[in-house]
Amino acid sequence: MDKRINDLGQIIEKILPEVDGVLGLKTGPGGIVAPHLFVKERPEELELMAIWPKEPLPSVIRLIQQAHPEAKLAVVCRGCEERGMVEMFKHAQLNLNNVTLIGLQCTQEEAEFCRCAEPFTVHAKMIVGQPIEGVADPLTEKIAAMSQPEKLAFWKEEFSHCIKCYGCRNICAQCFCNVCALEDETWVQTGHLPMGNPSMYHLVRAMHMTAKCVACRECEETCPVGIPIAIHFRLIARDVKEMFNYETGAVIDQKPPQLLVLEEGDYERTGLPH
Amino acid sequence: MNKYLLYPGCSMESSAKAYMESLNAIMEPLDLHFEEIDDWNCCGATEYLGINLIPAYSLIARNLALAAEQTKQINGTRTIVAPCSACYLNLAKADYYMQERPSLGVKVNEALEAGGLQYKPGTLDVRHLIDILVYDIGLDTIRSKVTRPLHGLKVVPYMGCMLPRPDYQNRWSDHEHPTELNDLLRALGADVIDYPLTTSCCGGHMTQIGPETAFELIRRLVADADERGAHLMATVCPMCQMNIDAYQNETNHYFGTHYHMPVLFFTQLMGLAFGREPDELGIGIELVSSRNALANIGVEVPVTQEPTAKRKKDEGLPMPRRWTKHGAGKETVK
Amino acid sequence: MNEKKQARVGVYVCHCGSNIAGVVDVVDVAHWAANLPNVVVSREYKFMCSSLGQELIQKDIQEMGLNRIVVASCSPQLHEATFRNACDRAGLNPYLFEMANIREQDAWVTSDKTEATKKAKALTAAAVSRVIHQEPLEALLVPIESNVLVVGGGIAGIQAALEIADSGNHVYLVEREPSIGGHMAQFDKTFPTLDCSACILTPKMVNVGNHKNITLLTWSEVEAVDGYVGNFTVTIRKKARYVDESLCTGCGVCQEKCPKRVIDEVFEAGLGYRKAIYTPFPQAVPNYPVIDRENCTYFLKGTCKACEKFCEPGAIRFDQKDETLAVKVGNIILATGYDLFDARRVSNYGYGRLPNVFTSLEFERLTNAAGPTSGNVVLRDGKTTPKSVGIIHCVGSRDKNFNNYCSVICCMQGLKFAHLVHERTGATVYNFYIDMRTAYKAYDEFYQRVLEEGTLFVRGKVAEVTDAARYSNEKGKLIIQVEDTLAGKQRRIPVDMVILSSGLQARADSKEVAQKFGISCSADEWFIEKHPKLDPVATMTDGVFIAGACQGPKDIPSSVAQGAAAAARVMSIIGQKEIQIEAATAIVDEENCVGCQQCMAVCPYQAILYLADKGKAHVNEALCKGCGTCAGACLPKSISLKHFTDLQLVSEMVGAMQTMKDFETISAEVAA
Amino acid sequence: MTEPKIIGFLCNWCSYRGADGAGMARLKYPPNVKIIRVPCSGRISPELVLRSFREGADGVMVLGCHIGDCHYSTGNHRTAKRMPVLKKLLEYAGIDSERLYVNWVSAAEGEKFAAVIKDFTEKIRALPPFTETMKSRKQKLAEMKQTEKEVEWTSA
Repeated sequence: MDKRINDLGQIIEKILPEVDGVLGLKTGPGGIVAPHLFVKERPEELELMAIWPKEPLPSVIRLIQQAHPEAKLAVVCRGCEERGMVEMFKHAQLNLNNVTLIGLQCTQEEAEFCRCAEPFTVHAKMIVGQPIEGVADPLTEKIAAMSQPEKLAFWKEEFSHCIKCYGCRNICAQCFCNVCALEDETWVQTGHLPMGNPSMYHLVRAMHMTAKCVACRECEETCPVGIPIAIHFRLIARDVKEMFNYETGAVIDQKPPQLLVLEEGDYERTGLPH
Repeated sequence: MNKYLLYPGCSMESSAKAYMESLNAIMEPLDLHFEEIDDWNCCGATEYLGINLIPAYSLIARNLALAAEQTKQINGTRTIVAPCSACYLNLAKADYYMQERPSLGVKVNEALEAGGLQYKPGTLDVRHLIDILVYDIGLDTIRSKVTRPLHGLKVVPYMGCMLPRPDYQNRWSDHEHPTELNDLLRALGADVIDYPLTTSCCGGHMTQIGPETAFELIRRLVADADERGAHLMATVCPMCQMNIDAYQNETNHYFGTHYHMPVLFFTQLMGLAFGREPDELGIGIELVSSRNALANIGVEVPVTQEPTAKRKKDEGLPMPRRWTKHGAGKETVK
Repeated sequence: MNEKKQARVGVYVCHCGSNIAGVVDVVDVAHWAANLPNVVVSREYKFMCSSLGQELIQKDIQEMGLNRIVVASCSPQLHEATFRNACDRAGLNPYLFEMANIREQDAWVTSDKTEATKKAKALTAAAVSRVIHQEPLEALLVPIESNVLVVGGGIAGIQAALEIADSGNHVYLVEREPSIGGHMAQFDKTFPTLDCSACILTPKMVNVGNHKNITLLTWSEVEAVDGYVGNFTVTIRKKARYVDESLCTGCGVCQEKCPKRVIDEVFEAGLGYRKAIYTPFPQAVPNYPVIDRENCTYFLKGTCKACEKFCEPGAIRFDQKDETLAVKVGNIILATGYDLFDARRVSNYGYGRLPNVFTSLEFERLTNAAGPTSGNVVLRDGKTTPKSVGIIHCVGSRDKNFNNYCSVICCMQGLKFAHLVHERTGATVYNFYIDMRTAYKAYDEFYQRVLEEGTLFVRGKVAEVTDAARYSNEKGKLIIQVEDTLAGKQRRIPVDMVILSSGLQARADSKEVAQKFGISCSADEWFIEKHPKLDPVATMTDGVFIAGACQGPKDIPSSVAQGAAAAARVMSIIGQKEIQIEAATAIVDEENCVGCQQCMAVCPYQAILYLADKGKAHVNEALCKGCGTCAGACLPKSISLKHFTDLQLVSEMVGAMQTMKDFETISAEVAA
Repeated sequence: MTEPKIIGFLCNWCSYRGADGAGMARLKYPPNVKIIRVPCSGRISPELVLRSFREGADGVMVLGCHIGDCHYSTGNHRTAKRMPVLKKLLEYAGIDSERLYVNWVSAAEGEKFAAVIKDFTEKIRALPPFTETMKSRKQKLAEMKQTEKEVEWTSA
């Protein structure tokens, strides 16, 4: 049994009386693991507590908070989920003051699964498991190294499979808009499959992910045809870091860069003409 | 430790021997170290560029190539110093035009290839000796080294026309009335005379081609210096020194005048100010003798310094502040 | 999408005489546009902006029930307002109108006729498919603050302040120096009439001084400006004078008794002296002195206090502090004037090195009876009267090393100096000019008169002024080396004195001042007017006007005219009591908004506030200036900018692209 | 060879007036650019640029005021933050990022405007057309219906 489960179990047991509920994962009937709010009235449910596979807990906690803004909650969150919640806090979608973070560190195997560079939490005070070094992301490096025609062909192949199920948008914790621009004919052609290349859907979504994507890879996992769309998000995240030294979810009070005026040295790094 | 590449040039070993000796004399106190470029060749002075561009620039660029190679091995400084204005200008021109006109650069490098040499324009920073002394060593250091201030010696600063124009790297304080030499001589304690012809031409090689023109140009320089009560002229260029010194007699003869205006190198005056003896500085070998001029500060008998007549208060209108490019003073400069 | 169906568009293609019709086949464009979707009528006409052209539109709106108008003609900068008013008069909301710029951005810039016509069609189609999606907008009316701020107390600022104050409106006149008067107060005579400058200026200054509608704030500067036309809030910093203005009688005893003499670099142009406590000149308005902290012995060493001892009303306040006051004004007039070109930069003219080379302002102080030499024209030694004077024109102007432009006043100024030298000293006078520019009323007559007085004119650019004499007659003189282009030879003219008629330059801080007032500067850093010919005193920022030399070199009559013009523009705005402000402001679709506050972070005017209870953003239309940065940042597109919505911009783009693509297919079929 | 189709988004206060300035000075430049006036370059969202590419534009220009000159003080700062990220994204998607041109032109810079248009048009003319076929959208749709062929709006 994974040592982290009983460490986590102990922490939740200790914290349960102090909060209205702890959001984590539970193996439900038929062995399906799903998000679950453990409450002090039903401690016995803790036996069924699970930690894998990963679920988009930040979206769930946002819904709970919207229903019960005053509720005192705790949430089990991995590095990416923690960063996701920080970004949602910056966009007034989540009130972190009412949420206690329980930092679950990923294992090497989990990190490799998500090709994650930062499989550890930074802000959470309570830590479960040992933080490990990030792993490389070979696929993104491969794409970045490709020549322009190769990239065009690669994405043409990938996007041609897309059935526009909006799964990648629905799963994403950062896509909290009530009405989505991707469903608007002005931007994305309706009734057109395959998507064509470059596809408005994916490029507009990539621009929306500027200074938002925390590389939780939920979109890639959930995509029925396995399009590695997060590659775009990670590549521009790297440029945003280089140009405006901003890392998603890293610093709580640092505002997303594209909303701010140019700071010292920013303009030179953008490569725009003088 | 101020380390530079040195391109001495032909005159430093012959007609301007005094310049070389006085330079050696002042190197030690100013902690100046020169790495002479081995196997350097003549820079073609003012004549060759006028006759045939490509071979002239190749001749000059050979020195740059040698220097670049030499400093690369010892990964030393990239600044090459030329004490003579003509050499400085030719080196600076070669470096500038090889970049400005790539076709020239290509042809010159083809020529250098024959000798197994190569020069990429911009690798070296070409500068004149006075530029190094005023801006790298600095006037304060020079002032601190003065043991025998030259008070009472009225000196006319004569920069010559090749230094400030054309000013590719925008180094000098002004292109018509630069003050670098004035400031340096003032730092030595000399009474520097405000000389309007400081960058007027001395005739250069006109003494060979059109003597009458050269004599008139020299007459103007010497007459104005004499009229302003100068004891002697200080210059930074061997060609200017030679023209005024060697041809002053013929000029007097041609115009029936009797000027006796000695002209020395500014490094000789620096040597004196640093307390060195005249013979170590090549003083005395000049044709128009500077003996009675230096009597004013006589090596043995330092002349007591009578106060210069300062303008009495309330008399006349105040002079506006001088134009200084580097320290632009209070007024803003557009 | 139903509004698209009801759209009945009228297209009007303008010939603009031959400006457009000379290159674009306007008739073909009109016919082609007729069968664009929703186009009901498509005409072409010689001059759409003429009253007949406008009536054409009005008649069609009334008779054919048009509810959208497109005019393909010149730039909207020129006639958007004209055609909007025409639609308004015909009862059609002015925002249901769109222009296609087929003159400045097509006919005038394309030589190939067929390409120009194709581009005109594409631009017209773009305008048509945009106008269909435009909605009627009502401009927000905002009350006008009647107070006016005038910055700069020179002649232009004085004229503007007086005209506005006389019309019964209150003016705050802010001047950086201790007294108003500007450069004109330094002059002795003015051309061409040779009126004494002080005599014609001081009466106006006195009027300003005791005008009930003018609050005079000298020795003060504007720190910040917020708000918009009709509702500016201006923060003004009133520097400490160290003199209590309520007690001071202006008797001047303090100036007499003050022991510290300082060279007056500003008013006396460095030629004369003033005390540490001073008023710039006797007729100063207001006549309260100012203590110059840098030179006052009390502030330097804590001793002296002579002025305090002798000040009978006890008005000296050493502990006085700077004050800042915030005022509400509806309009602003900038009349900040010019700086003189620094003649030192032309090192070969020797100013600053050769004693007897004077600048124009120095000479003005020499000839001025109240100047340091009580009007005697003398050399730098303060005694000798010059027997020969050389006046050099265009110093620093019309020169690619310094300022390319002509500074307008230096020729007349040079002629005035020539006359004054003749009158005062009888010396021989040389004027060195490139072109004699005496263009305005009675200017050339003055030139003739100076000619007849025996002034020697040499046409040529002076190469050098030197004191290195070559010949005996040049000893002790300033030799002017010049190429006399009429005589066709080099000349060396020895003179005793040289006067440099220097050019004008933008104020050293004009860029910062422009930034503060939200206007922009040209490459030479003069303030940019709304339109060089048609709107010289307005700027692109509504409510901010410019007058006088700050907009470019000009003489006193033009500065006064511009001062009055700016005042008239301001009074016409005040007269409207209310002003329509930008109707195309941002608006939030509260149903879609998710309250992520991205729009609030990008808004340069903090015009968007967060409704905490609903968790939605809301636009304060009075503050919104319609830049649309929020619409560009909102991901779900819930905030949009009226009249520049995504749908409108995309339709405009599609209209143009579709036309270009159709032309391609036609030419492809023709080729096949 | 088809003429490149270019869409230019110009800000009303600086670049649009610069364009008018070029017109008043009668400076000639290629007619390929169709100019759309927006109040500020800050109004231009990445979606507008991408939508222009989707419509078949071979090049898109975004011209605003020089940094510090913006009529709305900092509108163009956001442009200088968004557009470089979009350029990078285009590169990753295999599109030549030269197709998106961002620059600053003041109201006084008529010559610069004409020069900028000439250079950009030449640069785009050198690139292959952005949409693979010259057929208009209607024809492509009709074709697609018959042969269910992929609709593509770009090619290598």
